[in-house]
Parts: sequence; C-alpha cells; structure tokens
Amino acid sequence: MAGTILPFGPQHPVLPEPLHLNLQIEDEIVVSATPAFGYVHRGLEKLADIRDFRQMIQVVERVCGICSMIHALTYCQGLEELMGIEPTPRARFLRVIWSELHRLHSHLLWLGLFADAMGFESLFMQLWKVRERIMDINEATAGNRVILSVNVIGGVRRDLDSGQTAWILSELAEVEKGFSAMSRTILHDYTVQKRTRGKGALSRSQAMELGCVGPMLRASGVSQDMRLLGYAAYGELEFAPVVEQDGDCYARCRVRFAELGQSIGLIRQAIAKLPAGDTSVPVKGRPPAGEVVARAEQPRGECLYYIKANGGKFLDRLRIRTPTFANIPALTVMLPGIELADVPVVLLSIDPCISCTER
Amino acid sequence: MVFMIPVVLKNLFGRCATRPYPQSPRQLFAGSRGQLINDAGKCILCGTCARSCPSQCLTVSRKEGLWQYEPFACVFCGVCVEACPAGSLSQLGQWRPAVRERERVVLKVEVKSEKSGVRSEA
Amino acid sequence: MTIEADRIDSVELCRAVAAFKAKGCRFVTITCVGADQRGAELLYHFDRELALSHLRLTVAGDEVPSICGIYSAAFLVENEIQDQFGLRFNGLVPDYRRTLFLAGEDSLPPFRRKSGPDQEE
Amino acid sequence: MQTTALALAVLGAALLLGGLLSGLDRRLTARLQSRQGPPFTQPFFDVIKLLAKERMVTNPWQAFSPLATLSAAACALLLFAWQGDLLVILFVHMAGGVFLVLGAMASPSPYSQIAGQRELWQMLCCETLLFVMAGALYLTTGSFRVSGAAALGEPLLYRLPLLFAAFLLALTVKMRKSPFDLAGCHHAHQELVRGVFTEYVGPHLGLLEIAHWLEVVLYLAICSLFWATGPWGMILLPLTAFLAVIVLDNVSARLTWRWMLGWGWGAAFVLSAVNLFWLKG
Repeated sequence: MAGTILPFGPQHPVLPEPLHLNLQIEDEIVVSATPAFGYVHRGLEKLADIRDFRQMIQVVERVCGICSMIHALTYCQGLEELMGIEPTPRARFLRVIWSELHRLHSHLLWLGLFADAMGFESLFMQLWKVRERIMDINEATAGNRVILSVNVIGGVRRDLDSGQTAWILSELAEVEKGFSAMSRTILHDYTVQKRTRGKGALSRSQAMELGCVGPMLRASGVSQDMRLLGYAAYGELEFAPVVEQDGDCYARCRVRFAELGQSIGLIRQAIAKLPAGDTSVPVKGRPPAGEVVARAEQPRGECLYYIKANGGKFLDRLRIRTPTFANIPALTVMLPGIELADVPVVLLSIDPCISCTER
Repeated sequence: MVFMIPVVLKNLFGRCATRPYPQSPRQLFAGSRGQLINDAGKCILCGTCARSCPSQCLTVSRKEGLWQYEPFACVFCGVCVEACPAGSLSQLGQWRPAVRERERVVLKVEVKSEKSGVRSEA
Repeated sequence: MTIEADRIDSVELCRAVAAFKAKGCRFVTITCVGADQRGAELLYHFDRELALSHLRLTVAGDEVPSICGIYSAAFLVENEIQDQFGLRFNGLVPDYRRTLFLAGEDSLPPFRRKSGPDQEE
Repeated sequence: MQTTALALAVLGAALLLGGLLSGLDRRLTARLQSRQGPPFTQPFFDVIKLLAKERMVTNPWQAFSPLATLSAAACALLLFAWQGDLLVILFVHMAGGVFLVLGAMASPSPYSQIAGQRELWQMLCCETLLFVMAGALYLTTGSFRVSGAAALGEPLLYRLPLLFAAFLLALTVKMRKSPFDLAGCHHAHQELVRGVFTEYVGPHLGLLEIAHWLEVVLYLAICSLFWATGPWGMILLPLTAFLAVIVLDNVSARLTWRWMLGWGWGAAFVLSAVNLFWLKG
C-alpha cells in the first residue's frame, strides 16, 4: 500500500499515554513520523504563579505519577540549595531508599508495558505482579502507592523504624526472586529477541547529538547517570552506571533490567548505612531568592529543574525539563525505516511519559 | 519460549494475584493516607490547613463557624494534617468509597464549645 | 545566588552553541526565564561529563535565531517556548506554529508578561 | 425435515461448544497469568450484549460480510458433520475468510485495511497447508472424504506426525494467538488495535465472534481426524492441541507477518514435504 497515513494515537491501545503520531507508511514500513502533543497539558509550571513555593512540592509531584518522588526531590534539593539548608544525614539516606523504590517500580512497569507492546501479555502480567510488592512497600512506608509525598524542604516527612527496614529487605528479596525468574525470558527468549534486537538503534554519537538521557544514553554506550553527582546520599553509596553498547531496543531493555538489581543493591546499602537522627531540619527565615538549576536521575533519565525566586512566596519561574522531553527528538530519528509492527516497541523503548513531557 | 513455561505453569497451579475488588477489598497498611476527617470538637478554625493546602480544597470561615472540605479536589497529601496546630485533622485508614454524586463536607464548628454537627450537601 | 552563565546576544548565539557542540557537549535544554514586549531572556544549558554550562541570551523584541541546525533536538523546546512565551524562532524545523500545546498562532501565550499599556489581554 | 432439525442441532452444539471453548480459553489464559479471569459463560453474555446493541455500519459490505463469514463457517461445519469432502469443506471455509477480508477492506480505516492484507497473507499460509493436508489424507486413505480417516483403522497421526506439527501452526493462526495474532487478536492490544475487527461494532461484531467460535470448532474437528479411531482420541487430541496453543500464546511474543511468511511458513512447508516423501517412500 503506497503512501498510507496512519493516525497513531492519541487514543491507541498500545500507548500508555496520549501521544499522536502521524505515520506515513508504505508496505508497512514507516517512511516518516511526526509527533503531536498537547492532549494532557496541565500548565503545572504556570501554577507557580498562584501556589506558594511550599505548596509547589505537591504540585511538582503530579508532573508524573511514576517518578513523583524524584520530581519532588529535585525541586526540594533546588530550594535547599537556594536557601542554604542542609538536610539531615538520615533524610538523605531515606531519600535514596524511596528514590530507588521508585526506580524499581517504574522499571518493572516499563518492562511490563514493553512486553505488552510486543504482544507478550503473560510477561506483562507477571512483571506487574512482582511490582505490586513495591507498591505495597510504598504504601506501608509513605502512605500511598504512587504519589509518596515524602519530601519537604529540609528533609523528609516520614521515618522508617527497624521493623519496617527489616520488612522492606525481606520484601525486596521476594521481588528479586520474582524478576530473576523472568530474566531468561526477558534476556534470552527467541521471540523477544526477534522483536527487539536491532530495532531503533542509536549510535553513541547519535544519542549524544539528539540529547538523549538516562537508559537511552546508557544503552548507546555513554556512561552517564545523574546519581554520580552525589546528591542525597548517592555520594556515600557504591554503584556504577549500567552501560550497554548496541543502542537498540534490546540494549535498553537490558539496561533497565540490570538497573532493577542495581536499585535493590542501593536500597540494601542505604538501609545498612542508615544513620540515626532527625528526618528533617526546621526551615525558618525568608522565602528563597535567586536562581538555581537542580538535577536528579529519574527512572527515565536526567531531570532538570530551573528555579528562579525573588524572595516572595511565589516563584518567578519554575522550569521543568523532564527526561521524556529530552528523549522524544530521538523518536523522530528512530521511527522512519522500521516496520509498523515495531512502532510500539520502539516507541515504548524510550519509556515515554507524555504527562511529563507536557506538564 | 521455553523459559516462560515454568512461570506460567506455576501461576496455573498457584494462588491468583488478583481478587474480586468490590466484594473483597484489601485492608490498607497502617499509616496510609486515606479519607480526611476533622474532629469538630478540637478544631479552632485557625485556617492553617486552608493556607497550607496545595489543592486549595479547604475553606475555613471563622465568622460563620464553618469548616468546608471538597473531597473531590483533595489530593490526600496530608499536608494539612501535619500543619494543624490543634490536632483535629486526621486521615482514616481507608479510602473514600466511590459515589454517584459530588459531595462537599460542611462542618459546623463552635469554638470553645462541645456542640457540633455534620451535614453533607450535594 | 545566580547561576554562572556567559552573556551573549542573538548575533553570537549560533557560533557559541556550535562551539559547545564542537567540545562534545550534550544539549540539555533551553529555559525561557521571562519574556515581555521589550525582550526576553533565555538560558541555554549544556552538559559535559555531568558538568553543566550555561549561555544567557538576551534578545530585544521577540525574534530569536533557532539552533535546530546545530542541535536538531532543540526543535521540541523551541516550539514549546513559542507556545508559552510568544517568541518566534527563525529557522525552526519542524515549526508547529504555536500548535504544540495551544490552538494556534492567534492564541495568547500564557507565560508572556504584560508590559506597556497597548498589550491586549 | 429431519435433516434440517439435525443440522440445527449440530450448529447449536457447535455454538455451545465454541462459546464454552472461548470461555475456557479466557479462564485458562487468566490463570496462566495469575489472574482470576471471567466465568466460563462470559463469552455468551458478551455476544448477547453485542447482538442487542444498535446496528451501525459505514457501508453495506460491513453488514453483509459478517453474515457471509458466519454462513460459510456454518456450512463448512455441516459439511464436516455429514462426512463430506475435505477439499469442499476447505473451499467453503476459505470463502468465509475472503468475506472477512472484504469487510475489513471496505472501511477506509488504515488499521482495518492493513489488517485485511495481513489476513490475506495468513490465509495464504494456512489454507495452502490445509490443502497439503487434504492431499496427504488422499494419499493415505485413497479418498478426500472425511470419513476416510475413520476407516483407516489406525490414527492418522502415526502416518502424518510432521504434518500435524505444521497443522498446529495453522491452528495458532486461526485461534488468533501469539506468535501469530497478526491480523486481529482477542484483547485489542495490538499495533492494529483489533485488526480486521477494528471497524465493527454491535451485532455485526457479535456475528463475527460467533463465526470465530465456529471456525475454531471446525479446526478442532479437522484436528480430531488425526486420531479418528475412537471417541477418546477424537476428544483428547483436539483438546490437547487447544491447550497447547493457549500455553504457546502465553510463552511467546507476537512476531511479524514477514517472519510468518519466511520462517513460519517455511518450517510448515518443510515439515509437510518431508512427511509426504516419507509417506510415499
């Protein structure tokens, strides 16, 4: 069929969120792809005009459900830098624990959606079943499954007692068992390999040029991970970025799968080293003034906050550059030339979060 | 393909991970941020909760003696509970059940008095 | 507290950005700090080995040169700034003409500040 | 009169069996995925609900094609029940498939049109295979008639084991299961949404669903020919094949039609050819 235009989305069963792609296809091969946005735009940056800088913590958590904790963390770290506040050591370790729990549940969610994009429904269900344990940990420790709302300026709102940390460790052992049982399917299954190997490949230089972040960049051989900046307590924990060389969907899958184990390792380290003390420092004095850029590693990659404050209750400018926003340009390069059947796989391989992109 | 066979067979003979939801709901964990309630006896109508609320779902009117709450605008962040100086706000260990009509909670508060009453309006 | 950034104007922009690319920097994003009738201030962020560098561009009016020719990935953020602040990027490909988030060119850019009495609201 | 009553009885039984098999499929798939799943009778409720909905078509072909597909499936089943000629049964059944494609192509939706093309590729693979199977039946029993398999005296599977393996691939395609749920799958979670069924709603979709039940029953009936020596073989072999396809669906990702044409059909062709040479040699 020559020159068919396939309107892919905004409502399409394989898309987790509304994104529209105009796919021009010939014989089921994509010739060109133009993305269109604006279906879930909520104007959250603009809300900084009418919500004060403390209330904005809860607002930025809602930029993205799946990485809500790390959005609030980045925002709070930015404000702490502006106001010259140092969070307590215990708070810094607790932030790592919740961040990594978020990364775990986000990656499990992604692996499930990825499996679903290639029609592997039982793998999808299985991974989400494993993910439920993480959601339980979130609910039991922070009070909610997805939007944890634990961050405040100067620390965290909740604490973990020794019973809870022991329980988290035992649950994590179960989670590890759960996803390890799937490792051979995800990494070595014939049908999975057929659908992911060599699809949507980006070379190292292409990934850099397109400004990719997070697992996308690491799958293309660039060892970059914002956690190496040492924010929260990452500077005191041992880990190395997971890097793959092929840059295709399979490599991205491998990176995220390996990061599951890495996150569990980081949580174990953080719990072992968890210092005693308060969970937050009291914040007094004037509202922040000045401008700052804060960065953190979300499950999807680097997240950048630009905060400009004028000493009043309301911020002058809040700019949120989410990881998916940085990864979308890569789609316009990866999609042309692939089969229609691979469009969902390549699309999902960037772990698209459209709510993040539009805010 | 063969790698997945033991996993699915284990599922077949094991317990299901799902449950029929409305018939058998799950107990929330202790400390879950559920339904927001105000103990009218303790409330001093200071309005701290309304000022701290990120979604602006609370209105406190000292003159009329009313504490008003819009559960459908609430994001259950629990900021108001922590901000409350009188300790009158708390979150129950259960979620608000689904309802057919939009509700608004209007609480009549008499400061320094034991009397109080709850009334709901559609 | 302010972030350290080289101040440049629109004439120098493309050369300065190309210099960052030549150094092997990753383009992070552009932040429009504010825009009104008199002009706008934009921050260009670049990353190299986890170290951020910034360019602070001050423009008069609402015309900005696009850097899409240097970093193609900039098209998304430049389109977003067009929508939000009502600036115009010259040489932007693809240009959504303020339809990325808004309804079209006649919609009011929500982030643009009012200044001057003739600004319509 | 008696023939009509008998025919209706056969169709009724096939409908009941088809619906229950669909229910079993959904339940078993759910259990393999650690879910509870719907009750066994759920497919009947679904179809009744669909049939009771408002009729909506964008063009007359969409109203006619489901009827034609359903009639063809019903005719093919009746011919089988009357121990007819396997070649005729396959031709009649294939006509139904052609109408399914026509109905999909009649809509301007690119989803349904692309799925129509994929359906044609699938037919090319499956039907060729089934005709080879009919040929093998002739070579073994000396007749194209279905009754020949029962008259053989020993299970056909002993003579045609490789062809049976190839037939299982065709059954996977017909049941619209991974790795071959290319032109339409059960849960509409595919790049082509629901493939050839995408543009159907209400009663027409209900008719296509019933036609799908009948087709699955027909394929399982053909499967039973491989062990036609007694009722136990005729029940257990198709049931095993049915369960095997459901397990396969749950342990593999969806592949592409290019893979199906190359590797899938290639494998089936080689298996059949080896089996035929072995049969003659």
